[in-house]
Amino acid sequence: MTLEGLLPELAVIRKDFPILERTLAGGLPLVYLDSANTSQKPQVVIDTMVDHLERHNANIARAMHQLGAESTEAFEAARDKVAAFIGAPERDEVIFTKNASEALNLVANTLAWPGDRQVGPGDEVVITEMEHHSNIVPWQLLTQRTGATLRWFGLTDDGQLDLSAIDELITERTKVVSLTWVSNMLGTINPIAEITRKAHAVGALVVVDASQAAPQLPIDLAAMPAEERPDLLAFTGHKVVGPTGIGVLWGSRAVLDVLPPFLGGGEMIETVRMDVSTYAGIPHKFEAGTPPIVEAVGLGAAVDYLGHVGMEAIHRHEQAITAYALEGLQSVKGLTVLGPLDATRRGGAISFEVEGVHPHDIAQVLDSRGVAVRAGHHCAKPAHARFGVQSSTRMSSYLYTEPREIDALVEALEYTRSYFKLD
Amino acid sequence: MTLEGLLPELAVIRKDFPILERTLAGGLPLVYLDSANTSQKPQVVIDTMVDHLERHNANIARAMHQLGAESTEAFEAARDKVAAFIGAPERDEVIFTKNASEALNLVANTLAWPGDRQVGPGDEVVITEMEHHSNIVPWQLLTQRTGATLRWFGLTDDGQLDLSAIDELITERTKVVSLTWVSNMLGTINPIAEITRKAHAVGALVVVDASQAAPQLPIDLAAMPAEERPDLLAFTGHKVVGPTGIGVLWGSRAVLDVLPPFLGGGEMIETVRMDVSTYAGIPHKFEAGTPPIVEAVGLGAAVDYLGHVGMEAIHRHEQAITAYALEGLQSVKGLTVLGPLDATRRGGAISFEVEGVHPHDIAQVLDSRGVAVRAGHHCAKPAHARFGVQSSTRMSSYLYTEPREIDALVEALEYTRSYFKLD
Amino acid sequence: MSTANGQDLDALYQEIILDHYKNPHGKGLRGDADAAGTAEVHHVNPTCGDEVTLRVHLADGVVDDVSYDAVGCSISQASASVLHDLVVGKGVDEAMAIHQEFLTLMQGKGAIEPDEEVLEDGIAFAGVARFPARVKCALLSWMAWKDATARVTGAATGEGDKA
Amino acid sequence: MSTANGQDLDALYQEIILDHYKNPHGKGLRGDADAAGTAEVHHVNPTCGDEVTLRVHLADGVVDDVSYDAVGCSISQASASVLHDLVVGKGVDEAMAIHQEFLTLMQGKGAIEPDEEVLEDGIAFAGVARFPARVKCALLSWMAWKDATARVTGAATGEGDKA
Ligand SMILES: Cc1ncc(COP(=O)(O)O)c(C=O)c1O
Ligand SMILES: Cc1ncc(COP(=O)(O)O)c(C=O)c1O
Repeated sequence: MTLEGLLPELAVIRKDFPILERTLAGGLPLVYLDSANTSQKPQVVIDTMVDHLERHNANIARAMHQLGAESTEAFEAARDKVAAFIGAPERDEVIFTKNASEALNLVANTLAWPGDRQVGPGDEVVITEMEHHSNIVPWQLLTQRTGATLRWFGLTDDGQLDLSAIDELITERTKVVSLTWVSNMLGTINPIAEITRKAHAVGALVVVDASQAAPQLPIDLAAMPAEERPDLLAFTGHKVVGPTGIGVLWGSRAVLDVLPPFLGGGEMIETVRMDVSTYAGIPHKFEAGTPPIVEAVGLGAAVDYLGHVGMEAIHRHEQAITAYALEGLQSVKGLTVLGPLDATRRGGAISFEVEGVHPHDIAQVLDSRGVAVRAGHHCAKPAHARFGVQSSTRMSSYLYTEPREIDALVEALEYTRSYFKLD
Repeated sequence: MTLEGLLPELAVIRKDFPILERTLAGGLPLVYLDSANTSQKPQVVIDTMVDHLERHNANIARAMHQLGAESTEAFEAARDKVAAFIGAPERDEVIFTKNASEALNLVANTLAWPGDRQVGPGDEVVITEMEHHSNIVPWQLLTQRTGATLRWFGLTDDGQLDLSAIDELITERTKVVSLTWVSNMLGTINPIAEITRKAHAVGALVVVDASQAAPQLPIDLAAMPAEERPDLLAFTGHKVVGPTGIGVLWGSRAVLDVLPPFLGGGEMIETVRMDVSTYAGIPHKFEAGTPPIVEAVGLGAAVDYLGHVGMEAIHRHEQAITAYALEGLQSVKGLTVLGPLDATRRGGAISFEVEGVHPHDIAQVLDSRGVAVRAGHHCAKPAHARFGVQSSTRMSSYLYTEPREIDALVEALEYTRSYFKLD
Repeated sequence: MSTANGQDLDALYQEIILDHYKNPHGKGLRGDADAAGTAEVHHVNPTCGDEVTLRVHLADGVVDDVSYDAVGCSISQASASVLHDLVVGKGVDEAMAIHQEFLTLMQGKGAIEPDEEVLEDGIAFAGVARFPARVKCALLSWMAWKDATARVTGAATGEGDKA
Repeated sequence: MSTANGQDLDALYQEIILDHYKNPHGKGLRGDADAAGTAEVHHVNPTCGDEVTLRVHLADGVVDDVSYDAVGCSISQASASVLHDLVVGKGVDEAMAIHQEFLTLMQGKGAIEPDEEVLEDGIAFAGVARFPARVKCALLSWMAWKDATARVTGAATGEGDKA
């Protein structure tokens, strides 16, 4: 079966991902619909990492020998690739972290300390009710620890940000607005540009969690009008077909330059005396210790791979699969989708409930048929609470997903209903 | 040539490390003497990571499907292996970080916030003059930010800690004593047990930087008398034949339980509401976000590998090579070793100066002969300053180092002297 | 092949479990949380969000009542129901022994033969032990019960004795 | 084989460089750091620790003196010496142009043919451009000079113009 918008070479792309050939218990083929949780890795990413480990492994920057030069070059080339992937105005604005969570915490943690952007009593930080825990807890810690106040956008019944109170929320007291570009639970795509413009008008910093956006949407920071460009943007390697252990914080030089250091140690210094130290410029200032070298190299290969397939094409593919999935899912009796129903205005993660069966039990039965989905709160408890549910089942596709996998999901859901003797 | 104490199967062990077969520019064989900077990786570590990426890749804990179960099991098995490697009293006391630097910062950063162990004005933190920058800067940040005072042990002329003033340094005002077990510059092995006993007597926390100890010395925390057992211990994966992107913080449950959270986000929570969250128990409390999964799995394979070779045997090997190297180096005219000269009482990193040639220039000439060493301050500027030098050249061996590589180093040093026309 | 998996699934979802799930025994909070001999705890499974509020009332060394409010999957609901059946009316020591038996079964990775004398309907959970991700579901209310009971008796408990 | 490498090494360590290293021109701090038209900066190569303290004195739009104190490798020492030779006595604009020429050469990865008219002894650094780890050594004093000069002339500088 073919759908309008699918990647033309889908069969070839699937061959790039060795895990997709795996069979599960009972010899069943793998139907991997948990890509919003973590994506699978193409051979080229794995091979690039192996080549680095087997032939070029050395510490970077500090090592002057040939292996050190090769390793440093590979690491810094990865920074160039990532900068290109998100259209960063400057390559030195790309900071490697261990994951998106660390990137977000880096910002929230350093804002507690003296500096031009320090957050203190009376200041406000604004987030939203649809954030991943990794974009909630850091701000709770910051505001609790500094005496600032945490506020948030609520959600409308159809899973959009409720912007009706935006003028009461974003005020001169607002120091930071941090929000997700694409929701990992509801799939909602948020109006980043509009909110950034509002926040910039009051002088607030804007932090965008692009963990779910980077895998699916073409991003071109340099092309954004300055007033609509976030100040900081985070995403994570393992969701963009890269390895674990690596994340990215992009930040404008102006902001990164005034944030105090986060982790102290090797590589982030200019000079160290026992009593006092001075710090290196960005990006090194925020990369203390031996960075995730082979992981950065793997991430470089990953974003190159996505670039070759084309982010526009991947985005279309996701939309096509998502539309097909929304349709298929809604054919299942008792199934309710949480979040927007228009595939052209949402990301590829679709959370749903099936009346009469708990998400765990759904996921378990699906798994027995080889269909891998996620069940639980997807690290978005407040968003679940907002919709009066405690947990949900989530399917999420990616560039390697085929329509027949959605068919397998729908069929397995029907089987689940019969297994639990619903109607 | 054979030396007493060398690993009996050295030739076989070398075959485990694919990079050692590499040739450099001009077809020269690689003589890798930069293992204190980062170690090379055995095939089994690489293969284990590849197998994980190609067959078992999934996010952990949160994923309930078969891949998720496999990935979670592999990740948690790695924790068991690391716990066994250091003899941790409890496996849940092992926390995965991204490197040793993050592990040390985790402690220093959380001690700034309210909690039983909070550091404040009037309190003192004691470090030493031979620390790696990663065990200096975090404590500078902590003391600067909290109004506490940073103090340190000086060094004797032969590169030992100067313990003569220990009673003035470690007092009731001391809240933390943080020091390296083995110096990455001088090679000195510090009397951890004695200092820990002193520090515990005044109720101070003891943090041990085991980044250079873990690769070389057998560690058995559970076997240490409680009063001599550090409270926290950090090391880094890439120096124990594991990958980059992974480090370890071990901490006693009693201490970890009272430290406030470090990074906030997915996996470290118990429950999240918009206004307030509660946190998971250890180890998850300190592992926010998707952890370095494949890196932990690789580290598990790495410590297993070291365990199979045997840490006692590796330690003997290091001592044999170090003794041989100390002898060879001292045969070079104008060469001065910085640090202790007794191989049985030091680690395998040997820093030295050659009169009349700058360390960069030495390293450069060595590199042209295929000999990879490190030149610079090795992230230990204060220790260099203590000995009145600005930088040094450092050779460092590991379990795969052969005596003939030391010969190659010595020969290349002689060549360096002649190249720069010294006498 | 799908039979092989069908069987696996049936090992997990035994009739007894589904029955307890549909008709949980002892569900709902009863009594007064502040009364003497009573303790109430709230436990969460952080990865999936399942929750239980569980109240224990002990009288004269006997488990007088276990009442609970819980949201969660079939396994966690059914195990709360079985817990109620197994411990209410038993002496605290005997109930603790049953708890230990259930814990051992759950941690046995499917290799342990359950003792029907002791565990009664609880033996239906033998299959759960083969699904590591679900063991936590089965143990949620049991851990809550142990915690609450220890609070009444004043015994030490908590994370520390997990290892 | 070792010849091939021997040659590489000779490309880096040209006689001219070793001469400047052994007999650096203009070394030592001169004049008064607080005098009009003078600025002093301290630059460090964070990875290796090489350091330079460099003082610039401009008079009537001309580089009157560049004096410095430096610790570091042969490349960094020789390049400070060559810097001194090339810019002292030149107009600030011309000196900046020379700076740009040297920078371009260093960042050219060995693919750029240096212009002897402009760079004089500086052409000996062409080989350095093929050793990425050493480029920073060669540039240390040049970057310090640019920074100090900008401080006197009040022009913007700093990290921002690295890109
Ligand atoms: C003694 C010591 N401490 C800390 C570190 C920091 O380790 P990492 O760079 O992996 O964080 C190192 C190595 O660079 C070291 O040798
Ligand atoms: C929207 C969103 N933000 C943040 C994260 C955290 O990413 P990581 O776990 O890699 O830190 C995730 C994924 O888990 C996510 O979906």
